[in-house]
Amino acid sequence: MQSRVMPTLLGLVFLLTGGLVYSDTYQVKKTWFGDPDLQGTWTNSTLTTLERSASFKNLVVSEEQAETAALIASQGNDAYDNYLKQGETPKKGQDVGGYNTAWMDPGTKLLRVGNEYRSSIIISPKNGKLPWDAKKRREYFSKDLRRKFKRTDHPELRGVGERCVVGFGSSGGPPMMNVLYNNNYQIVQSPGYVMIMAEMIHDTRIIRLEGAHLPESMDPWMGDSTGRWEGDTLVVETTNFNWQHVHRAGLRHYFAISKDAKITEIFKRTSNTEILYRFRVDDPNLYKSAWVGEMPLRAQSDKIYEYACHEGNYAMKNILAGARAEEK
Amino acid sequence: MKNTLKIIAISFTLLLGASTYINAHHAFTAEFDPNAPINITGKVIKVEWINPHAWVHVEVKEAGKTTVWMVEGGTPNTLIRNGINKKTITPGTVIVVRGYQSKGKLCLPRCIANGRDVTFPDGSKVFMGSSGTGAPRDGSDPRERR
Amino acid sequence: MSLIYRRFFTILSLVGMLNIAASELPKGPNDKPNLNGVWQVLNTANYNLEAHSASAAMDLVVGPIVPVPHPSILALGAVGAVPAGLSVVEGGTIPYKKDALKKRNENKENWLQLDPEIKCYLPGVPRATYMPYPFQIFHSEKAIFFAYEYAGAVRNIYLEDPGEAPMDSWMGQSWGYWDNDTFVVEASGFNDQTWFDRSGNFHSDKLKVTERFTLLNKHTMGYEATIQDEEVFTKPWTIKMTLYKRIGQDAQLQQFKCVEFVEELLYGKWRAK
Amino acid sequence: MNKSLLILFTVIALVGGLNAEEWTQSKTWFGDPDLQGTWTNASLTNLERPDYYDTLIVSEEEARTTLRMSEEFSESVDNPYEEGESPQAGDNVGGYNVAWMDPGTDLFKLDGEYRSSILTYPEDGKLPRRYIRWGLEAYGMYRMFTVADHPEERSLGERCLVGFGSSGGPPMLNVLYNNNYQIVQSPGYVMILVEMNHDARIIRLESNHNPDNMKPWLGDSVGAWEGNTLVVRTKNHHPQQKFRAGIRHQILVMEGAEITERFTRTDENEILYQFEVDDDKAYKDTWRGEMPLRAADGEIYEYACHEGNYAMANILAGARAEERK
Repeated sequence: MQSRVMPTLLGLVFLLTGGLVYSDTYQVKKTWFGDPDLQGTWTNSTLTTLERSASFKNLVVSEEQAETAALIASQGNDAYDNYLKQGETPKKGQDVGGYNTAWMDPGTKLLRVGNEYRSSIIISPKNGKLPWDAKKRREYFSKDLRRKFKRTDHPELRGVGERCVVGFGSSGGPPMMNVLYNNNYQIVQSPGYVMIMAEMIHDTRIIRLEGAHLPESMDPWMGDSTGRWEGDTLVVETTNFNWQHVHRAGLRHYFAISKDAKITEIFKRTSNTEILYRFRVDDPNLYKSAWVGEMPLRAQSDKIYEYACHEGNYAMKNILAGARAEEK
Repeated sequence: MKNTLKIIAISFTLLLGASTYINAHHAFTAEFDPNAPINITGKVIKVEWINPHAWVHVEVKEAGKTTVWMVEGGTPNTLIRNGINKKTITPGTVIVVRGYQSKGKLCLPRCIANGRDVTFPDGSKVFMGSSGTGAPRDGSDPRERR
Repeated sequence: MSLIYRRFFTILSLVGMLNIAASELPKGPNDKPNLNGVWQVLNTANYNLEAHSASAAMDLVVGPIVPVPHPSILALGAVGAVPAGLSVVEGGTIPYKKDALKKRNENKENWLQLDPEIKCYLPGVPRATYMPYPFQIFHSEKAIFFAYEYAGAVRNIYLEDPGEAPMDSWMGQSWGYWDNDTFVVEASGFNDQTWFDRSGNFHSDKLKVTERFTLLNKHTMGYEATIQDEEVFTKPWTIKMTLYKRIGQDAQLQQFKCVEFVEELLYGKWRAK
Repeated sequence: MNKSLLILFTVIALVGGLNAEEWTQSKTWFGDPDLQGTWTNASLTNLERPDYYDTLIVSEEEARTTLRMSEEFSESVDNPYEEGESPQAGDNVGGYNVAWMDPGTDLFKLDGEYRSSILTYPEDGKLPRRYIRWGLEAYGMYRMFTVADHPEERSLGERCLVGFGSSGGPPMLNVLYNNNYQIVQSPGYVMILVEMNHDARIIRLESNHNPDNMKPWLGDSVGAWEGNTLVVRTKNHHPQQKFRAGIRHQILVMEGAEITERFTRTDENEILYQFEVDDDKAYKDTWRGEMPLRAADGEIYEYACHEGNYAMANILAGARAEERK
């Protein structure tokens, strides 16, 4: 395995050179005030998951493998969608399940970086797996106040998505991860700022260019991001994470970001319709080494719609009231 | 009907005008009990030079028991204009207070009374301010113009 | 460009952008910058002079997991919550003496009982400047007078040093002079009853405050206040912020005499049953 | 003694008189007539004419009767007890020594003549009360000084909302003490600070009134210059500020009253303050008055009333204590 802490300088070089896969002919356009233009509406929906699933051995997969994966996925959706025959009622004791797949938009194909199909978002460590440090992880989580409660005892014990505080599964990031639906982002830039709005939950990351970090006593839900331009590449550094946003659970991935983590992201426009998004997570509280992931943000013509989550969050009350009812 | 209201109004204005003892900021009659007169002598421990009324805290030792009285005066602003400031009354000076105790005789934290007449033991006024004619100076009398 | 050279440029542009040459500032009496107008800050200094995250309420009690709002203000919900804010204190934190810091933290714990603002008491200095209400400056050659919307507080800035204040007071005694184009105010004679914000930051009656009002352009003014109190702080410390001028229909001070709004709170228990 | 006093007065009158012609109105830095400074309206002349006078203008001789009465009053208030005597049960609790008071030392003079009342119209120096309205309001007024059930029923002075009596006005009248005002002007504004309860009347020049549903304490004042005279019109009076009572005047100002005040500087140390009250609901006729504002030596000191208002708590607690008896 690599040395425990990859020196950040090397890490940064690694982050930047990765782009060689792309042809250099694309000329990045500039905004009205001269910054490289990343603006537009983007999506990161894809079948590829954060960690490599057992069915793939290495990072780059052939086209056929990609097609079979897409086929399996669509068949899976159909099966899920029609698990009941016409007129049949669900049996007791089974997993209650979710809802029809029409509600979902997890993506139809594996992601492609350049012309390579990828089996995982993680590109380092090489095995495409999160480099957990089991001992450190147990120790860090043991200090979490919430461990000694049942998950239905208090509202603060539900996931951040269920509480409608931020999108589940780190949809808004950092790092920004594909989830089951609403994988949509809008980027708008103005002098000194890059703003990334994640549809879920209308969370705007306002990245201050050449800015200084907030004092330690301030810990916004999505951390505090400052950015700078390295040529045409935007490098964003985020610290000051909120201790309640440690678990980043999606249906197809789970990872954790401790409050002392440092995350470096880069955004590199590779064509009119694509941005290469790469991130590096340095979090010695939980992981043996830094880990790096990479995925494209693809242009999409669709609009971002309002995702007012808290205003209609009946689920939270039902969950807690249900638990109380069961205790009686 | 008309003249009854008239009588009420006239009698009311007379009543108000006549009762010269209504202190302007608030009616002392509402706060202090006419049946609880006091005549105490004690050491000043603190003076709260605050509006709307200054409060002189006096420690009174009687028959082995010490009680602290809060004695209500008037607005310190008039005294400032007569040269009095927060150092004028030093803690420890002995004064005589004659007045009435407050209606709520709780004495929590301190017994409360109005300083109807506050003098030094020799009878001279603690709070001087009058310009010799018994009426305090206010710059309106040309003869006083400094 | 070398770092120093680059920094030189940013300062120049900063000064240039913000503070048009003194000669172009609107002129008041004796050719000094015209401070007249209705002014207000746009920051969260009144919540807490130091940096603070947003939080559920000013008065928090222990909750099962995270602190929750005090029962008596819970019903306010998000209206009672506190917005986040950067520190306005130069150097970040206030240099308290050890036991004074303990008292400040106790103040913060008992905000509901102790903050004079809750009882609509006069705000004192410099808090009056950054209350969430505007104030109007009357700048004439004979006096410079501040009228605050909050609780009808006022400050008459004497134009000569009147010497020591005869009595301690809530708004203190102030006198001011011009240091080139900055109006400097020396304030003292305070009692020890006011707070600097809603987070328990306090002072003794030895407090001395030196304020600096510098007109930057037609619509903004730089405000600085250096606070000195040997009894409570290890050294003098300074806060800095910007005052924004209200224009058009907003530039009219309204009345907020909050005494009548707290009669129920202060005297309710003595109502006739 | 009498003769020398007479000469002294004539000299002052002359000087005062001469002074009036020569004095030219000074201007502020932006060109408005300059009314700035610290002023006082302390004087023994009350709003209404006392019964022992029948003319507005009284001789120096007659003026001295008021002076003597005031001295006797001060003497008795200041020395209620003999040497060593203690207060008797059942007496009126009274107030406090005279040093705390500053009602003024003489009737005021205008154009060198003593005045027996601030009121100039109606000629009899009495308020043209509509007794029906006053009768209706009398009960509310009476409760203010006798009942202590709720803070909102006490007088405004006791509640520390505005200065007692009509110290802050309009119209601004002299009360028992702290009769001090400071005027500061800036382009478009005249600000009058009333010492009691540090109320700043911000008069907007050449502006129109706020909407009628906004009824601030001390009313909504707009002003304009007529030559060197500042004319201030005030309406939209606060509904709870109807009754304004001090020892020396009791007036009613209904919400709809229209009050006009005129400030004319007559010399370096004096402003002629005139007012006219149109309040058909409470008075049969308009009433007008005038009095001098004289330059006061000394500054305005803070009158932080609410912050030290132990009295309100004592009054209410006292009443509760008595109910338990």
